[in-house]
Amino acid sequence: MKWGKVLGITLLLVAVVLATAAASEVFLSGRNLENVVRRSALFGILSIGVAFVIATGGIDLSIGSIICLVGVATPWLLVEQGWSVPVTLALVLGTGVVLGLLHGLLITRLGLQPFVVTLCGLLLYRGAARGLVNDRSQGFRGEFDSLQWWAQGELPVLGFGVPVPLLVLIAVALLAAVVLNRTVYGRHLLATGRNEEAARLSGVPTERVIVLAYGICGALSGLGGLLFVLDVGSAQPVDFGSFYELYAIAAAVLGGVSLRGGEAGVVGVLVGATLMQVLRNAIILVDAIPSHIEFAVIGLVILGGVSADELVQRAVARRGRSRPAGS
Amino acid sequence: MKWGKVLGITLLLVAVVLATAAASEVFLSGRNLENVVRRSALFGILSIGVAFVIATGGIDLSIGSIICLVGVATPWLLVEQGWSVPVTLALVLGTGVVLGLLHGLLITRLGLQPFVVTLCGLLLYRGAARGLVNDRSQGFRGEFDSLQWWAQGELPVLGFGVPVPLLVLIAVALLAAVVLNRTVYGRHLLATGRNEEAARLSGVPTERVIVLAYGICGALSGLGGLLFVLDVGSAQPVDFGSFYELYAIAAAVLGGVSLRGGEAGVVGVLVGATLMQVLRNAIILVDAIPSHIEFAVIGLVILGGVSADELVQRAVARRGRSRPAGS
Amino acid sequence: MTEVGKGASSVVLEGRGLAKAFGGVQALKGVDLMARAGEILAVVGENGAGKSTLMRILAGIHAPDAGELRLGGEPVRFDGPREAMAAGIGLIHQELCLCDNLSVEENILLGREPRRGGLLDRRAMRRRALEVLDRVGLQVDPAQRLGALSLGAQQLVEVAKALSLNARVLIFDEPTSSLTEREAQQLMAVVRGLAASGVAVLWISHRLAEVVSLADRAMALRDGANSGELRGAELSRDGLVRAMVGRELDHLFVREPGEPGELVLKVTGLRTEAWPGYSLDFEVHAGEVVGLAGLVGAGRSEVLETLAGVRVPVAGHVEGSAAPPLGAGVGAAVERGVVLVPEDRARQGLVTGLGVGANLALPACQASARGPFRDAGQEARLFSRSVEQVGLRSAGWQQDERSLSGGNQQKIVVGKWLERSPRLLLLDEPTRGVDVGAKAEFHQLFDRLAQEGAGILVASGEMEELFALCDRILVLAEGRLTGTLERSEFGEERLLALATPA
Amino acid sequence: GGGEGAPATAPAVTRVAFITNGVADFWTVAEAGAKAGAAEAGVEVLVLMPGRGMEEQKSMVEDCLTRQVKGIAISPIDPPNQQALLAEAAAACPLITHDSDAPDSERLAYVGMDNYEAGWMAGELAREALPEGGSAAIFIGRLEQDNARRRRQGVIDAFLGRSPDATRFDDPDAQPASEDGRYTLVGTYTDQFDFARGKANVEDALNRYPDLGVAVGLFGYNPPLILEALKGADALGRVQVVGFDEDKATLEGVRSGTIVGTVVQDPYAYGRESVRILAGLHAGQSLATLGVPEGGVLSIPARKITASTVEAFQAELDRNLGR
Ligand SMILES: Nc1ncnc2c1ncn2[C@@H]1O[C@H](COP(=O)(O)OP(=O)(O)OP(=O)(O)O)[C@@H](O)[C@H]1O
Ligand SMILES: Nc1ncnc2c1ncn2[C@@H]1O[C@H](COP(=O)(O)OP(=O)(O)OP(=O)(O)O)[C@@H](O)[C@H]1O
Ligand SMILES: [Mg+2]
Ligand SMILES: [Mg+2]
Repeated sequence: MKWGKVLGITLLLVAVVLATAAASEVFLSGRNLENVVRRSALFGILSIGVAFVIATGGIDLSIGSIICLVGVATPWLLVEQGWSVPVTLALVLGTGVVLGLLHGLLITRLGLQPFVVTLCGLLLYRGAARGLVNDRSQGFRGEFDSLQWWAQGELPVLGFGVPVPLLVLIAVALLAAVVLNRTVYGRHLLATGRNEEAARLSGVPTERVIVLAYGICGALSGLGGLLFVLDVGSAQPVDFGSFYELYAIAAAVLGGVSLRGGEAGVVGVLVGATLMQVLRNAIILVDAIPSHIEFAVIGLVILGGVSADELVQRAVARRGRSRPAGS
Repeated sequence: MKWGKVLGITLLLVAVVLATAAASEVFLSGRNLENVVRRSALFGILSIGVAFVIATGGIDLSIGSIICLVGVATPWLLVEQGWSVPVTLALVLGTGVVLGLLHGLLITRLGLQPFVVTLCGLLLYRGAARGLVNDRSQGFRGEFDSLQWWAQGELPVLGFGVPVPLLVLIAVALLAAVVLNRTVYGRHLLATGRNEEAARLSGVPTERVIVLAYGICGALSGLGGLLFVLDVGSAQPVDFGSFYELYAIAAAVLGGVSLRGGEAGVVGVLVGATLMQVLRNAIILVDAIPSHIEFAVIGLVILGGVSADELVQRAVARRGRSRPAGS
Repeated sequence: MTEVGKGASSVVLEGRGLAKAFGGVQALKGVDLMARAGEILAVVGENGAGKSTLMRILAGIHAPDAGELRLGGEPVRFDGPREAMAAGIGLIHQELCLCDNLSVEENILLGREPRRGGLLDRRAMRRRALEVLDRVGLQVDPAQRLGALSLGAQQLVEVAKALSLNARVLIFDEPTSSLTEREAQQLMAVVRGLAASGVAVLWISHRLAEVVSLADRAMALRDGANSGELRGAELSRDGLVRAMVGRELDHLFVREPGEPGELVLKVTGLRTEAWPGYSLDFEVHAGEVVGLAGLVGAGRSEVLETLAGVRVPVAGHVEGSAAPPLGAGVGAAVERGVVLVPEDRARQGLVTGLGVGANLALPACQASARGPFRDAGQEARLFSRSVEQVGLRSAGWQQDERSLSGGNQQKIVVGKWLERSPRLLLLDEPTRGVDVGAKAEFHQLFDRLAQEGAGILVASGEMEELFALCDRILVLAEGRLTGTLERSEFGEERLLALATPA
Repeated sequence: GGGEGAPATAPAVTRVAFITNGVADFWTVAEAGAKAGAAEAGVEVLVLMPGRGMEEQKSMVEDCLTRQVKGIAISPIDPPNQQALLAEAAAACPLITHDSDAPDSERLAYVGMDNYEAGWMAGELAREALPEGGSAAIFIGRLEQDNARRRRQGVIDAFLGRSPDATRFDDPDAQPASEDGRYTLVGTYTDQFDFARGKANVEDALNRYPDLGVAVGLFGYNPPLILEALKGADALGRVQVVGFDEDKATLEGVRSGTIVGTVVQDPYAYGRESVRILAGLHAGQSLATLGVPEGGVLSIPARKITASTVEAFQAELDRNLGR
């Protein structure tokens, strides 16, 4: 984790926030901040998950489809099939974990490439979700409010009403930070990401490390999918969660996680995820920006962010060390 | 290019074709074959383009958005702006090339990662296209038939009516094959993709090689986008070409192009692209398969294909030499 | 290249006051160098002295911060390796610099492909490839994928590649570090021929015997500065060491074998993946150092990596106090006290960029963990431990190990295992690319470990090293165990005779 | 933001929101209507089109409430499952629906038409096109949305000569036929807004059923794609086409006779009426005075456009869009 990067992206976030606040006085209103925080929290969970995979030098394109599968299956099981809440939750969350582990196994045991495996996942799970419910959108029909509280509710913390998803995120983030920085697994993860063979020859169980990373990503994708559908209230199998993997990856990259592997940090990732949501919010709140160029704006910001960062890095450290190719 | 892979995928294609022909008598009808061939040709052009980028060890996620930009701009310029055909074509095709080269420059000069750069492209160009035409779909209004001939027309070759796009593809494919196998650039491309530093130290202008590869991909994306919109007749900026990059990449991978770089071959890529289109066609023609699980089917086939290939490779060559990680 | 032939004393390449810094590191501080046509100039120095950096400047890879280069008397500035090559300067790199996905001939002519009508001229390619391959005496099909060749064979391809430049100046940066005597001799013969034909040769090596026998003249570097030039009689091992290290170095360490202890490992019927045709039987006892000799590709690494759990054997049985469960992975082997110091330091030994401390702690952090949590202080502790135990020289446990010299990097690779108190050490080329001083330190370290009761199985291409260290030497030829030499029988001819495939 | 407009929420102006269920030409026409309505009523309108489904529509509603708009007109994507969201909006400001209704919500009014009836009209056109009977294929973007399903069902019921029943639903993969067996539906093909896919669907359906009688395109972009496919298969004229909405190419087809007719809604009126009502409600007028009948359904009936009426319609359209 390069703290330089984190600092840079944080400054960018601050700048965007100030600009938006200047352009729209409602931006800083409690209700709006609450909305932005809730959305950031949901995407933040995904980004943390994918950060683990990226740290192994891999990638996970299937996140959006896992979200779709979970998001569709949850209301379908609860409403149409009338399953009980605990069983349903256990099943959908379990699905996320299992699919993630499956990716890991295909990648390590069969030696397939992460991009390929998870690309197939992207296609497979969405197809499965569509087949499962026959392309019909699934929703909670206003029942299950107590369940939706997990995504829509608030808890009073020192007088403020804090969105529950934020609390979930905080829990996830703390856990992730501890795993990355304080545990043996975290160290093994970074070592494997940097040089798998050397790590293996040092006795690191690299295969298990990688499988677990994908498992974590799958688990958080599942959790994210659950919270998303609880928040939105229903899911259409055709487009629910589509492209979310790209948002998650972009947030992680913005947050300073290198796709080359061997690096990961929670703070930057969270800042990155927040930045993307603030941008989307700003585009709607500020009249000057036509909302249909949202993509263009986000693309520009990411590109600008990483380019600026790269240029700064160089200016700072003018060391001739030529990056080893391919690494 | 591993001919083993090509053989495997070809067998898979044959199998699918036979199965479909058995399940639907219209599949082999001239008209249907013509359609399948035309669609395969369009996607084949994209896949060849991305194969060059993948050979450098990179990736291009922006293909679909370049298609969108070109596909929207072409009718917009011709119909709404009343530009002349040659100028329009020059501009849109030029755009593809320039954007591709731009990606290459950002990757080589700034040292940004292909995934990030082209992800931004994916967001940017779609946003740009939407902004350009204000989300209104653009079409040829039945004029410009002579232009659409390039995508819809046929040429009599030995009595058969051959779709023009197929002829375009053949031209592109032959060119690509020559470049890859018979030119110095081809050698340099494969060398750079496998071991950039070694290539650079051998005096290969690796940066130029990479930039050029992205330029080629951009050019073919532009050409593809043009043909797609000529074929379809109109384009809606929100969805036009979205996810096509994944189809193109999948086809290339199916065709035996390794995402690790340093490998590329035209034949396999074409077979891969054809396989995907045959599958989509089969799903519509065969009652047994509900059309909304199309994604699932394609995902399964790709996964099955690469897994089987991997297993065969191992069974065949039981050589111990463990591939150095990361290479 | 017509003027190459003339007067063997004419200065071809000359460097004056060359300096180069990498960030904080001042790799070169004003070095002078002079290469004459037809002369073999050896460049010696400790790890990190700046040899490779100097050569990379001559070859146009680095631009010097200060100083000037003169080629045939004319001042030159190279903008990239391409220009240097065009000017007739070839460099054979310390690490292999080839593309294993291309054919041998494509590698040889990479960047300088012959063309006809814009396209590759494959016939010309084949012709020129065969010609240079023949000169280095490598019989392989030029169309074969490079990846299919062994390390040694690839090294020769690298040389052939440099020859194909028809260079006036040829630079060899530790070309023999991955070769055994046999291939090294072969290569040196080639080099002598080149010199005779008027090429100016620069030769870097840590194998001083080799330097003495090959070089006409030697220049020494110390801490990035010239530290002496030797010719004729001065060109002795001691002379070189003095110039490099700046002080006398106690003579080449020779081990005093003690009484072998309990049986650590007994291998019976071991068949490796690479050479399943032959089965191996041998023993290693506590306190013993057993050598593995053989030509390149003989299967030494294969054996060591199989015992270390990296590879799965075709067949085989092991017993003894440290018998590793075969094919059960590195972790299982380490549990039994069997550890491997791999052949390729950069790729297999170090997790680059993780930092010195983290690399040292990597094998141990699991064992010393409290539940899932790492022992936070461990990295610093192990670092200071290695500083005293293996004489590691580094700024601190957080330093990036990439900025260390080859010798110190190797000390990390060895030092990281000590925490696991290994019963059987498998050493694959443990002193490859390590300078004389460090090499002696390593030999003493291995001796101490043996005396403390560890069994050691060491593969080395350097007979000198094996003779100095081992109680016994197992000789492999194409995977077959062709014989075992006891200390009394040690001798170059004997060993080579056994190592040469029938 | 809503594109053009004054700097963020100058307190003076009343701002209302017009939220669509997606991005399409249909909605850009509605946008024009909304802006016109705003100009007439002296308010400002914020037109928002969610490109990524429910999640985005939800955040758009939230952001509108944040901006304290004085009224929201929305086309809910999935009404039964958006009750909470609609309730939240209704609590904060006057809420009306357009294009697709949410009867069980707190919405004060619904501006639009019954998609079942509109579909029925298309079905009638298809049936008239095949006096001797024959087969029909339906091409549509998606089937999740309630309005899409009702529209399709209307087509089927009218084409097969059934009695009207909006609650019926034939399975997407079903191939129902009329009692007398003269009329059959061979299939419903969805394309998820992938134009290339939409065209491919038509081509494949033609190969599958060479004697296909009529192709019905139910989303605005489907009829033009059908024409392209027919052109490629030189089946223009052999296969009848029934369209929906007023894409330029569709009207051109009606004019030239390659399309027997198209059913047009009046998105322009949706936008204009919605804004008018919201502005009026904010000004304290009652629904009745605003011309909304009991039950709050302001019906803007769909119309059949055929060769005879296309010119007049074109003129009206150009007027509305200020062309
Ligand atoms: N690319 C680089 N970036 C930073 N420091 C470097 C780089 N290359 C070399 N150095 C440093 O420069 C010094 C000289 O390195 P160099 O490789 O020239 O030594 P050497 O004499 O070749 O050592 P060895 O015998 O181990 O090859 C060392 O301290 C090394 O750490
Ligand atoms: N001529 C060859 N052709 C192909 N592969 C070879 C050849 N020689 C050796 N190998 C490969 O090298 C391995 C055996 O060489 P290994 O590295 O174990 O021998 P070594 O004695 O350690 O020599 P080296 O100095 O190369 O390490 C096997 O994996 C084998 O596949
Ligand atoms: Mg060196
Ligand atoms: Mg070896």
